[in-house]
Amino acid sequence: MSVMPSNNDIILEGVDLKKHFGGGGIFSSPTVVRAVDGVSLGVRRGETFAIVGESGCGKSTLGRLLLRLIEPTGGDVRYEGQSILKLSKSELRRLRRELQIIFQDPFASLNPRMNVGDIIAEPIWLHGLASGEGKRERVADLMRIVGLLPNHADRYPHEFSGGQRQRIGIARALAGDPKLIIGDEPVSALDVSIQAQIINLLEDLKDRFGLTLVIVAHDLAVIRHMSDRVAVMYLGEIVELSETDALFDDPLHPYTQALLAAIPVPSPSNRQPKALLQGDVPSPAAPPSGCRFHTRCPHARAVCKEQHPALEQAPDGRQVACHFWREIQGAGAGSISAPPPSPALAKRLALYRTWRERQDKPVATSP
Amino acid sequence: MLRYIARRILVAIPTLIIVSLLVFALQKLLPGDPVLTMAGEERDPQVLAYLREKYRLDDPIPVQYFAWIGSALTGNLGISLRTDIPVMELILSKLPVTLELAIMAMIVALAIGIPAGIISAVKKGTAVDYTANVVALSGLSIPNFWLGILLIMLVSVRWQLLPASGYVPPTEDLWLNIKTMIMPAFVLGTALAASLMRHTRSAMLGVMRSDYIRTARAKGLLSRTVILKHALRNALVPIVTLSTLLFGELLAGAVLTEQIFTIPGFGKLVVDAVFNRDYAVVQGVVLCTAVGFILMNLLADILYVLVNPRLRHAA
Amino acid sequence: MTATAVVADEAALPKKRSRALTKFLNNRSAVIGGAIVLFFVLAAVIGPYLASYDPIKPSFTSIRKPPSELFWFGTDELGRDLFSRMLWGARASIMAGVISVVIAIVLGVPFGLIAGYFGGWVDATISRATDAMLAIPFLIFAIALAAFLGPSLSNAMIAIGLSAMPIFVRLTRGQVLTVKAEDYVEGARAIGLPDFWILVRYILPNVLPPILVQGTLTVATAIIAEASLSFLGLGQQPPNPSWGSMLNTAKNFMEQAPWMSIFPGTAIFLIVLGFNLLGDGLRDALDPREQ
Amino acid sequence: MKRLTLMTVAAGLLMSTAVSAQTLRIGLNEDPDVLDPHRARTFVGRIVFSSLCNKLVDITPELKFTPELATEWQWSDDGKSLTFKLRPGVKFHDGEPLNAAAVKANIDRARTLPDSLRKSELSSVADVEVVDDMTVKINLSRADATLLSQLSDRAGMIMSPKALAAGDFSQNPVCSGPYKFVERVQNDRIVLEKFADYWNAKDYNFDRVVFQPIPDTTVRLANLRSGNLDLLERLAPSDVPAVKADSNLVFAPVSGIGYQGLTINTQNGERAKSPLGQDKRVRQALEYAIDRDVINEVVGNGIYPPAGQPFPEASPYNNPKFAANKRDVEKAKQLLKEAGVDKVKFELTFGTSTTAQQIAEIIQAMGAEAGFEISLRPTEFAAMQKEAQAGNFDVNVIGWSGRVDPDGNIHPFVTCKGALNDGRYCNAEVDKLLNEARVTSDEAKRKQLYDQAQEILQQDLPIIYTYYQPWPFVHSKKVQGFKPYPDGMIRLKGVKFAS
Amino acid sequence: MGHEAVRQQRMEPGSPGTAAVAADRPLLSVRGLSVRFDGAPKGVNVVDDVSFSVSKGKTLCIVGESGCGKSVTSLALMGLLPTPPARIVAGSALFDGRDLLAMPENERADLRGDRMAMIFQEPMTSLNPAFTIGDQIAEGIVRHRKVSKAEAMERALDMLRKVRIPAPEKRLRAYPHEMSGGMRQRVMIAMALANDPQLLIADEPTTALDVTIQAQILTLIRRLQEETGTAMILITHDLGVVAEVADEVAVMYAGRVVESGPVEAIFEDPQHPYTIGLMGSVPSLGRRQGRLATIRGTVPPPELMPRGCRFTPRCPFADSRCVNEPPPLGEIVPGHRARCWYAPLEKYRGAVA
Repeated sequence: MSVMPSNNDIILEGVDLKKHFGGGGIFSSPTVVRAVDGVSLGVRRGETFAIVGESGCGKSTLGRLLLRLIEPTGGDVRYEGQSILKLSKSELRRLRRELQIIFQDPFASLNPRMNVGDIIAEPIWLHGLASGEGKRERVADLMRIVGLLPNHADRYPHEFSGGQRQRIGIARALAGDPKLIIGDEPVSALDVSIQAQIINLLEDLKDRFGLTLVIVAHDLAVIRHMSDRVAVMYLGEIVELSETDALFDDPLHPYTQALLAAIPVPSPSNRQPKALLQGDVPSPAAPPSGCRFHTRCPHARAVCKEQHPALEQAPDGRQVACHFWREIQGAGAGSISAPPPSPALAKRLALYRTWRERQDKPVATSP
Repeated sequence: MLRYIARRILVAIPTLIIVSLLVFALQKLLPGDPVLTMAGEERDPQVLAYLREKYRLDDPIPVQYFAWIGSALTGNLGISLRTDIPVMELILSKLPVTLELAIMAMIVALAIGIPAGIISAVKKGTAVDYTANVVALSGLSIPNFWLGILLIMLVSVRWQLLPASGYVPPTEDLWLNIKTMIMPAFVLGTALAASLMRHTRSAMLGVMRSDYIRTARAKGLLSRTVILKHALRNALVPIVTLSTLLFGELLAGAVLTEQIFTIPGFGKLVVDAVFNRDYAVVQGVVLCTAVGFILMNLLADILYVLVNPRLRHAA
Repeated sequence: MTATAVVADEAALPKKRSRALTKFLNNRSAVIGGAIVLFFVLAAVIGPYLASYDPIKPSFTSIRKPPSELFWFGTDELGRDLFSRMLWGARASIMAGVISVVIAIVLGVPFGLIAGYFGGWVDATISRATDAMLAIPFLIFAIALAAFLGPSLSNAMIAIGLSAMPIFVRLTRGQVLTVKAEDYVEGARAIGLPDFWILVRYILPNVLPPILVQGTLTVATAIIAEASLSFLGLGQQPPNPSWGSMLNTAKNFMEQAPWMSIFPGTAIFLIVLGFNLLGDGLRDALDPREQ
Repeated sequence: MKRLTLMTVAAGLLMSTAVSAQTLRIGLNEDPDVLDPHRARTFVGRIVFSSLCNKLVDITPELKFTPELATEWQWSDDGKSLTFKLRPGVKFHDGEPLNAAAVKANIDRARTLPDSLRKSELSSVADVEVVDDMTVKINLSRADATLLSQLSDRAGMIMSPKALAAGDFSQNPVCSGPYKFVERVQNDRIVLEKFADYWNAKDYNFDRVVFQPIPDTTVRLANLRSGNLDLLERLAPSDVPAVKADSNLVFAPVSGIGYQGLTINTQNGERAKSPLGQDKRVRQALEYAIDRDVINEVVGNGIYPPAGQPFPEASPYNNPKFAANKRDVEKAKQLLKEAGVDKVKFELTFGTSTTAQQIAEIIQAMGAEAGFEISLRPTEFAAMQKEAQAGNFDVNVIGWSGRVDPDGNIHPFVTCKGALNDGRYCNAEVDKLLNEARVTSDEAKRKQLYDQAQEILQQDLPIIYTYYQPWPFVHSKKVQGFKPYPDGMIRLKGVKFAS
Repeated sequence: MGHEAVRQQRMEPGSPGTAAVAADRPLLSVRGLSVRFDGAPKGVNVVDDVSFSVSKGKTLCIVGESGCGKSVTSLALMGLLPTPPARIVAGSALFDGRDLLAMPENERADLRGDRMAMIFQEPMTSLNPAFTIGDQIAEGIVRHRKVSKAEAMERALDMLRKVRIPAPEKRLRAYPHEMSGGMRQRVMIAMALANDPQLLIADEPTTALDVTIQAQILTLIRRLQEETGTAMILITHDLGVVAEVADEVAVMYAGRVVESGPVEAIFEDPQHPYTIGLMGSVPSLGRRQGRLATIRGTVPPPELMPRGCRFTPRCPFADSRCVNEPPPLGEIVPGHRARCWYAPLEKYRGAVA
């Protein structure tokens, strides 16, 4: 993990962002889906910021709003203190160089009709960073950096495996020397073994190029592993925003607590009874009144049905949107105890790591 | 649902306006002078001048257009320049004929296309599949007019089984009516059967791959049940929609078929009118066909929603 | 950026043959269809050099002779060798089919791209106009256009092409809507690529396969349409042969000289069948749903 | 509309009860136009009128005039008035009696109705006088030898004045012919039924006559052979051998009074400024290049007799001297050489029919041997007419259905202001001769005038005649007593089914 | 919020699970199953010599990454593999004493949905959108039981109650699209259990679901299994799920079982390098402990599949023997097997480190 950002140097900021789909005129669907509904957050320079939530909570939409890949219904996005919503076409193009995105599905996110070299070269060409031999060099560099063989540049995406494709996507995102990369579920479509490779790669790249990462994901283990701060979303709203360790050790919001409780623990000897969240996520087209979580919340009271809780500051700089977070805190539910690996497993893992490093060495020294 | 229909109808309005412009432009595109064709062999100049005046052919084109569309909106499509019969009356008397032809052709097409499509999808990659494909494609590949004349030669002249052409209204003699319509319906239907067969096949193949078919098989259902209940029911959704669209195509395809079998329907009316420069009829008929086509589209959209439980509520 | 690898993950990567090609070659009907089309295209290209008779010069001493060693396919109503006319006619018919489809694609695809990509009022305008054109029966549209342009093969091609255009506008638009939603298009926008570039490099190549499939199928329709226009006197012009016009003449002699219609009729049937099989095969080969 | 539906239903009921009644089904080449003799223009329309509407006079197969509604007629000495005695006891289909007033009303209508197509035919008529109830006198502004023949056709058809007053005559025509109108379904059929009060009802044997337009000749013949039709007009010449060989069919052709030919653009606009348009020797060369016998044999199967002049062989005005030339390629080449050209290019425009196309292809091939480079341009009829008028053609293949009076076959085509003179050929001498022939009633004197005119035209060749238009009828064997007329009409008098 | 216990199966000390399993006759016993796809390179089976067994009331988890053959195996057992292109080339599967693979198709169809049932990964697409929930459940009952449609509907309603679907009477008449993914998966479970099957195969039943719903479904499955004593094969890639529900585990890699044994043994004493790598790849839920251990590269494509151990190209411990000689599935301790020449690793590879 990178150096913890010790400052409040905000690189990217969303201010009361809203995105509503549908409900336009007579020609479109009558129902309005409030995918993102009044979200404010600030990403600090150099940190890894995670946005987490279940499907339909609006986390991907939020990610796209932050890049202005879709136009918000309301609110503002500021990059380096400047609103990006008023940028001209050419200014926006410059911005695109600095803010990049990695997509979830490595099979869908690469143009199947372009070869890998062209895919990676495109941002270089677009932003006039290099041309001719220089461009080829740069593409080869990028490919090496993400762990691909430069002589595969003339291959097409379908010839690569999922993990390799995700590397291609990363190389392309890096090609314009970005400052910030948003990863929209960057590893969730990958197999566990590949997922680990990509996580490691992203972390290495972040350190090496001083990137800021915004990770949109639903896998809490991945988030805990990678991120510095986490925003938990439920039905288009942030319900809790906190430093990662604090959040996992002591979740404040009942939804965060339930989320953590539901994660299966990879340790058969620690099977425990679970506090299960009941029911389904309500439709974002018809969100519940008051606190949107009240329909599933074990602590809900009458007021939750009527009053919408604001995101308020908890003492240690955390934010939580719950009327009763103080009472619920430490109510027993929530924090997960991950048991340490068994001695046998720890021993073998250590052995594995050692051999694994030896395995990589000859390659790492090659140009 | 009502809202959905209203929306679809609203969308159809600009289409209709463009259609009316196109229809009007089409007739202006046609070379030749309608008055000359009307004035007969002798072409008396006095008569020519009178007719030009009478049918406002010397007015500026926008004036002609608005005059035409204005009266069309009141249901008056003018009178046939050739026979004096009001176009509306012609259309109303020809429409049932073409509709009958189209419906019978549709029955032929469905009767051939859907079973063939199912069989070939189920037996994908086998000789049965290829045979069904080739047979269905044959219908598409044989020019209509050739097949028509071939049938007349064989069935009517050689074997004297069916009347060669013409039309008898069902009110007059139902059996004879059916006899006269069998061949044209067959000719028209086979061309469509191919389309239907291929779409059925592809819809079935798509559906057969879906997870719920696997679920059905996992329940131990017999393959007959799986195919005819689970797969066909879902494959029918696109097929039903397609059928309504094909129905529009049928109306258009009737042009040649009616020409061959001398069936006094829409198609024959319009082709004769084109060649006789009977503008009022061309405009009226094409406009009606277009309206029919748009209505079919509308129907297709609505049916699609109706047969699809997923959309029934959403719309 | 320096050239040291942070992570190594090189993997041997077998060069894969294009999946589409493999699937195409494994598809029996596609191969048969392709072979038929190839055969006729060859006949059209080299056939005229093989023709032993002048295809347009009448011979009043050999009117409507049945097939024989001298005239393999017999002669027509003006004593012309049908085999020679068939070979020459292949050119006209195949050209009529292919060129009119090319016209339809060249005109239709850009409109579809624009409508699908930009949406809004541009889309509404193009879509409504397309609906309107589709609402007018294909043949009537073609007849009016062909009559306006004057009867000739090239005008028939233009008329057929224009009449078939809306199909491609609609198809392209639909495909664009699908492709536009793909991540890689969003990715392209995320890089800041201009719209035109995205349309040409991202959307177009990915919407093309179904268009090509529809194209081969429409070639078949266009060949029939040319025959139908010939039937109405608006296609290939005498004395030059096309299968459609030959068939049209032959229908007057179905009894006296059946061979006059059998050969062009069969040829049309076969090539249309060929194009249809080819199109189906391509569809299967290019369809991502097919395993 | 409602009325039509009701009628259809009623007719349907009638028809189903009258299956056993004798119905004659006639296949027509196209759908007739307006069923109003004054406004009608098509040839097939005239066929229908032959059974529906009686005329003042009729013609015999030999093209002589014969009484119909008028029992006798008398020219005044100065040739400026014509008096008809009407047949007594004639009734219109609506029961109204035929009288002089009705005749006057009809002729006046034909002359004054704005869209009457008969105006030019009756241009010489000054007024119509009712002499007594059964006598009518037509006064002319000038002598007119063609008038009687005009009155033997649509201009002489007498409609019920009451029906005319009703206003929708074309949809409900009421005349005094042997058959009265029942219904019409456009593009499908026109149904007539026997008029019981017809003055000569006994000679008409069918209860019903149904005219069915079937444009495709193959299909039309197929219908006859399969028994759906009893009689058809205009058999495709290619089917002649098959029909002759069919023992169930009777081939009944007749050489018509019309012709087919090539109109050459001599003075109509820019396109006339070509060797072909400007030099008569080139036109003569073209004429020599054409072998009419080949056209007759190859296309016509022997029913396209070669034509060299506008008057059919049966006509008293036909002059054997102007018979068609035999083909002579050498002479054609010689003529071209004299004209100082060796390759003549032109475009041949023709209607989109198989026959016209075959002829055009033959002419193209034959012309090529003499040095003509002919390109072919099939044009749909409606477009061809307009182009022809506008002078946008080199050579047109044209046909003329023919008129009983010789004037109708020549005057409109070659006089300077002739309505059908598409090539704008203009020769004062020809105009003078033909105008004079119009007013000359003496046959010998008239023939002389036509011969003189032909003498010039044979040299100038604004029109190259190719063949006489035959009227090839075919009927089933059970039809008896059918007699084809050179005017191509179907007269049902005495026609019946074999018992 | 209800507190439901995921069953805690603790092995009695001294009696490893295998011993217990060996005591009963297993309900299903698969031996040497090999499946081949038409067109694959010679000798490369998509499922190769796979053996395992499962007993009444027990849960076997087959774990592995995509393409390891776990789904093909389950489909082969259900008789749902499309042939062509897939062909079973070897092996037997004794189900209650009879070999499934040797049975005629109509008998297998009789078993399917009756004595053995299956749940699939995608609840969104696994239900037929055209029929109501009730229809779809009742249909399977009518197929295998001599009952009327009404009785079957009654049973369907019971099943909906059993899987704890709220307002079951209403849901009976609902269409699948009217329900959420979690509800649909409950319907799938109701459908599968409607005829009281002896064996339930669940192919990634919770992968497509959100984590809170996943927990609900897993709990439900376990509870129903306890009630009915059904044997279950659960196919998953999620080690967390395995740890929570499995009795026995089979780890598959590239078509072969590389390690099998009781769940504790697999998690606490993994033997095969692949299993170890896999565990090292999963981020811990506890405080961060440095970089993840990774398995390098990817599964080789069939044409590059090594002759010997299929994990060779990615294995840090591999040598030339591994490339050429396929290792057997050797028993390390009773009931715990690993397909590796060098297991236990510290014995053969510990020194080098």
